[in-house]
Amino acid sequence: MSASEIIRTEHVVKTFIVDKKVQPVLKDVSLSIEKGEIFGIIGYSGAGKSTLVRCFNGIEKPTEGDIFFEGQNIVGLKSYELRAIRRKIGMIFQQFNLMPSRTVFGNIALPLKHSGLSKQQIDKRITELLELVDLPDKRNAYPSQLSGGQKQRVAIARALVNQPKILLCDEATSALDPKTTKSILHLLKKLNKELGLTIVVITHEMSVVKEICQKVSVLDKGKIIERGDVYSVFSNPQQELTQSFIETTSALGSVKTLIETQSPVVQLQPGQLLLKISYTTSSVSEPLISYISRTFHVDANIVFGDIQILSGNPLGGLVVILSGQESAIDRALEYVKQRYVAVEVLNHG
Amino acid sequence: MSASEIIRTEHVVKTFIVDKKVQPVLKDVSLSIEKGEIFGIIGYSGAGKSTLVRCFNGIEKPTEGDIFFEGQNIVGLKSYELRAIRRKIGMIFQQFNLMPSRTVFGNIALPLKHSGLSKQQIDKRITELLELVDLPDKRNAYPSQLSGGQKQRVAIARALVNQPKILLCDEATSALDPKTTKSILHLLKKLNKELGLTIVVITHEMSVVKEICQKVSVLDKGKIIERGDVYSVFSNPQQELTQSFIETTSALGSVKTLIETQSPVVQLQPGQLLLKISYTTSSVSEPLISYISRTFHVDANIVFGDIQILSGNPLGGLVVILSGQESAIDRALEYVKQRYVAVEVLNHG
Amino acid sequence: MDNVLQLLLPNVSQVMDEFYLSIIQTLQMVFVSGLISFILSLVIGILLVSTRKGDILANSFVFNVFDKLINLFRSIPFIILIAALIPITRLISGTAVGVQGTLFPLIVGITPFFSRQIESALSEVDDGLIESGIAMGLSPFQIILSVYLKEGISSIVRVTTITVISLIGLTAIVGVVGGGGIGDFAIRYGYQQNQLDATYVSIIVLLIFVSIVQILGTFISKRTTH
Amino acid sequence: MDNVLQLLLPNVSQVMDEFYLSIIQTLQMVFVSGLISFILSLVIGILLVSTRKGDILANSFVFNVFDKLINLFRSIPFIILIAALIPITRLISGTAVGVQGTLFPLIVGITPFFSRQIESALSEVDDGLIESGIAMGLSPFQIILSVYLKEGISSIVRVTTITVISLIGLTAIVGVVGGGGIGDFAIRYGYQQNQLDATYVSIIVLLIFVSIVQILGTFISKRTTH
Amino acid sequence: SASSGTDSKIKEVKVGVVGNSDDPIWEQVNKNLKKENIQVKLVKFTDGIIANQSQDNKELDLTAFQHYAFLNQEKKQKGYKFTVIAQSYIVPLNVYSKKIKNLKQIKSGDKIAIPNNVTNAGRALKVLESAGLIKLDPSKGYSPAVKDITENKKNVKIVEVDPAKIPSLLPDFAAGITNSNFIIDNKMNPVTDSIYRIKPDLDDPNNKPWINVIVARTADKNNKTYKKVVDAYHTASVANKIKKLYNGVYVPAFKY
Ligand SMILES: Nc1ncnc2c1ncn2[C@@H]1O[C@H](COP(=O)(O)OP(=O)(O)OP(=O)(O)O)[C@@H](O)[C@H]1O
Ligand SMILES: Nc1ncnc2c1ncn2[C@@H]1O[C@H](COP(=O)(O)OP(=O)(O)OP(=O)(O)O)[C@@H](O)[C@H]1O
Ligand SMILES: [Mg+2]
Ligand SMILES: [Mg+2]
Repeated sequence: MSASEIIRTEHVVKTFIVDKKVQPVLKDVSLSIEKGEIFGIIGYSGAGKSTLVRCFNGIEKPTEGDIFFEGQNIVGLKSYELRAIRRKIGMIFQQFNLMPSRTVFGNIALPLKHSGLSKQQIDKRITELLELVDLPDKRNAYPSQLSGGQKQRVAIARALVNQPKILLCDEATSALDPKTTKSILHLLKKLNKELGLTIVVITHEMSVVKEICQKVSVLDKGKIIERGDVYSVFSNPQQELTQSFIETTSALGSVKTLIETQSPVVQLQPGQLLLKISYTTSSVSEPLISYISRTFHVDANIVFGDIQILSGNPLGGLVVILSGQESAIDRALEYVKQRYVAVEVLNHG
Repeated sequence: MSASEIIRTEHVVKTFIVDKKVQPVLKDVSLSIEKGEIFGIIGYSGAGKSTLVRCFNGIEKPTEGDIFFEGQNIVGLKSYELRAIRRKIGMIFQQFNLMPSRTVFGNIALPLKHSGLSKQQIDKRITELLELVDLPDKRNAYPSQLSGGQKQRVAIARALVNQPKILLCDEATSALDPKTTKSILHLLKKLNKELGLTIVVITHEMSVVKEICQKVSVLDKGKIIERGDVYSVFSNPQQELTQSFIETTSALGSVKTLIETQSPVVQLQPGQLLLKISYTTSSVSEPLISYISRTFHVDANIVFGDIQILSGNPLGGLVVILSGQESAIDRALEYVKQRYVAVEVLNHG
Repeated sequence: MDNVLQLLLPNVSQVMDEFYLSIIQTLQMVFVSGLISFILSLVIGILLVSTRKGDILANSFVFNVFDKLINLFRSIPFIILIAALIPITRLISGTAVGVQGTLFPLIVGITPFFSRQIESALSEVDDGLIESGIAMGLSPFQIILSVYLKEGISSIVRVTTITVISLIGLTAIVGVVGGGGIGDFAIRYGYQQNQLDATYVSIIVLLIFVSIVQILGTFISKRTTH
Repeated sequence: MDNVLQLLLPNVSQVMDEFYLSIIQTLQMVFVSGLISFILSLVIGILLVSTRKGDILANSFVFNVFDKLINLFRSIPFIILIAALIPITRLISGTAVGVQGTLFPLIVGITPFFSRQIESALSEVDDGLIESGIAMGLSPFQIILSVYLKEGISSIVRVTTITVISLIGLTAIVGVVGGGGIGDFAIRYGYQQNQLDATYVSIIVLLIFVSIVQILGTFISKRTTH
Repeated sequence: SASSGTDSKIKEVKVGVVGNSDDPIWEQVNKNLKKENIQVKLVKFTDGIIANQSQDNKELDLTAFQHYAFLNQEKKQKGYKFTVIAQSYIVPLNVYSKKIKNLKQIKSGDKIAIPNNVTNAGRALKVLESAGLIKLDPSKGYSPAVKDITENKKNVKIVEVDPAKIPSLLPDFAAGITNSNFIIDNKMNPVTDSIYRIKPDLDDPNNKPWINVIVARTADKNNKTYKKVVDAYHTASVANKIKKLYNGVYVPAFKY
């Protein structure tokens, strides 16, 4: 165990009984989350992501295995000990779980029951949070009077009000429009940086993972099939599942559909080549297209582009139509292949 | 009214009373949805999107204004008439609203109560749908035993079971991983094409809008501020809100943050230029980078790329670092500006 | 065996036949009046919930009629109700005495209470579910059947448990019309004649009934909660 | 005025003082025993819900003790319960007769029923809410207060309405220990002496009580539902 | 009505009673009736008012639980056409106490319990009058109510409670008056444990209203079967049962 570790699971198994049949949902999950990290968990719907994070604060008891919080095994802990731990953990539930009988203010104030803060302090803190999630005018509204996204924002505020050490977010931005999502992610990042808040993010939005996560684990049918820092997983996914996840979020993926449907966009003249060039670390600093255009006298027409900066490194690629003399194209292709790991000829003219 | 119109709202106003104050939520919304169309509605959280579609099938009564379904005003209709209409409308609720006491099968079978189908027919139809939403093994599970995404898929199956003429989807894929989302969207597209199913899609996922919608309306604080076919709205957004929505979903948006944070990726050498080039209709067919590289002897290093094909047309742009002799750069820039509407110099070296 | 019985139950052992009979009478009363009242109360409870303001059959006239009628009947002390009902009881049951004569007053006595309980149970059904039934184009009748009753079932079972136990208590009072039953047995021998063994043995029998109802209720309620 | 009274209520007008007194007695009985029983029942109902299997204070021993005790007390016909309690009543209230002597038996009589009603009401609180209270690190006591009671409040109000009306009915029975009250008045004058005016006027008074309780209950329940 | 049983051999007579205390008496009556092919079937009520109503509705043949006073009150109030076809016994209504030895020790403001049904309440008040504690409006005859008290020197407070519970409630009162059967059921002796009693002398006209009677509908008062039932009741064997059953406290009110 490293000193900076905040959560570690060891061989966690969780089974449910459904329809009298035993259903394994988590199968031997071992992972470790460091203090101050933003840790993403992705996977198919039903993979066991929610069940896993629910184990982290003990509201789901693992069937087998151990879960350590700051080095302390929480399995079998006395309930008051567990309570002390839970107060350090903020949780945003996938279904929000807002209290219908309390106003927005009352919902957010609830975790402060044991905080010993004065009325003014509570008021101040909540006013701040309402500002942050952009709901100051809904202070006295009841959950039934809120839109889906507003509910989610209240849930976010509630999870943060107690200034937790670690925040568990189960699809915390799934109901939010891109702009609100961005501002929430910005807020989380800020808390992470300034207060060292550890954040566990379950999400199906790859953009969220890219935006804030440092590490990511891929859960498939209850097993962790891939893990690592975000850049390496996204730039070089090992498992088919991870690849297809990443592909679906990239515009480049849709080129295949276009080829299949014989879209005019990817219609090639004789001699032309449809190329997919994937960028990896530092390759972006080279003006590739310019170089081959000049050197080999070929034209590279960019059909699809998806290049982003992830953890300071470029990620993504281009789909280009290469045209020119046959020998020129061959040499250009040769050059590109030497320089870039992933070059794929998608189609010939 | 056009003959092919299925839903039309005229000057719809909806107000709620919250905390004894009147809160206008929809303000004079007039729109029209054609038969066989996939119609997207986007907007901030709390803009009134859910309220608006809930008016379409009359479960929310507008405070003022009229709503026509196939030319018939449903405001003030008798309840049995309204029922007949509702049977033609499938709805996926934002909160799913699954029946906790019914199994997945029972939930999906519920709208068939009045269909007169035989047991075998019902069974067959539901088995098919479970296959389509990839939940055949959850047939006998209860909602409380499902993950968030699984619940949403049940809700989708339930909305489709009755073979509705029009489907109202309120954030129907918000809880789904990208792959499942893709397959659901594929299914919806297929139903739209093959059966002429009209689909109204509320979503905050711009990728969903791009993927399946033909038309899109932008709702802001209860007003429709922009509308049109998807390509024109996305390629040329008029309103600031729309622009910022589209920007947040594009990788190009993050270049600004990188400049602000002085990331090494966008660090310029003296004489270099950081350019943002936006693609519009048909411009993609030109090998722009190749051309300027050869003609003006400049190097264009692509830092960010986001080019996709939307409705058969390219959409997006590139962020490039242009380097070379000062005069060459000037001439290259001149050329690009002539050819492309939107060229923006983000930074000078 | 008989000796042990006489020792333990000096008084009751003298009237064993009557004791056995009273058990059967209680069972008869509870079963028959419980069943009929359950059906009536379901109907009335549903009417109350579905005709209240904003609900699927909103009708303030029907709602008010039933609401006020229930209050009225709940205001009449049960013994007075029994007496007042005698002519109608005779018309309906053919007789106003004996077990047969108790059924009608028991039904009239418990139904208003039971209806309120059912109303309360159905009120717990989530609005969102009703709304989704409406959106599917289900008729009010289908919504009642497929949403209110189906989703309210575990609450209905819970209130029914409470009510059946109250009904067992009520059967003790209808002894006034010669209905008999174990409660009446307890009152006549235990209360009026101060025979402790009669009191104890009656309470034990009642406790067994109550426990069975409670266990059954808890079991069904658990089985219907998912 | 007095003449009109005599014409309308030939019998009751003879005993107006007693009639007024009986109204006050009913109010006293219902208020005092209702309030005490409400508090007790809240505690017991909370105990039942929170100690059941899988809940925040899961403790099958405590649960079973209360569960069985309630069944036991609900098995005892009320009139027998009153009699059996006489010595304890005397110990607690100083006397076993009069309004003062009815309070303890009324409390013991209604509390088991009331507790079950509260248990039923609290059972309606969504598991997800309890879970979210647990996740916040709230103590069981805080969860009871801030989740179970707060979120169950409108159900609690509903069952309390039903129970208070049942309690009004119960006060008619405690006439056996001279507790008086309007129900007892109705039985003694209306039922035993066949004075129709006494019956009607008593039922009207009871109906007014019941209606007030019902209207109040409905009002509060609506105010607490969001 | 009588002999309506489908069994042609045995005629069944339905007799309404309240409570069980008379069961052994009717057992003896049935024994006596065996040779007549008549059988009495008891229908047990906990409340006499309903029993009378049932008889009026011909659901009972006879009733045997009330005294003249209650019967007359019921006839007057409900217009029943009932006739007494026999007397059964008289039960004394005595005064008991756990606190005092005789009624002279009653202090001002003391509480006295009396039965909470009208006729026995009236009878109890009469007992108190005969003991000199209170005076009653003479115009009310034998069934006065608490409000008919015209003089109450000791200012005693009269509380009406269930007669069955008066024995248990004696500690809460200075004194209590109740029917002897309840006293016996509580393991007390109506004679030796009472602090004031009126001799159940059948010849005293003051006692007449308190004699228990067997009642038929007036239309059936000459019914032969009922006559036979009465004959079977008015026998030495039944009189002995009555005496034995209640240690001589109950006094048969017929000749045998
Ligand atoms: N209480 C339960 N009883 C039985 N099965 C359950 C229960 N909770 C979850 N499951 C099952 O466990 C599996 C994992 O569920 P979980 O909620 O962890 O998935 P998830 O990865 O969070 O999915 P999603 O992205 O759809 O939210 C699912 O197949 C689900 O059906
Ligand atoms: N029943 C209600 N009572 C009061 N206010 C309501 C009610 N329903 C919705 N509102 C308010 O109306 C506004 C629009 O809500 P609506 O649910 O239509 O938003 P939305 O566009 O669907 O948002 P989201 O994307 O977050 O789901 C919100 O500000 C909400 O608070
Ligand atoms: Mg989940
Ligand atoms: Mg919405």
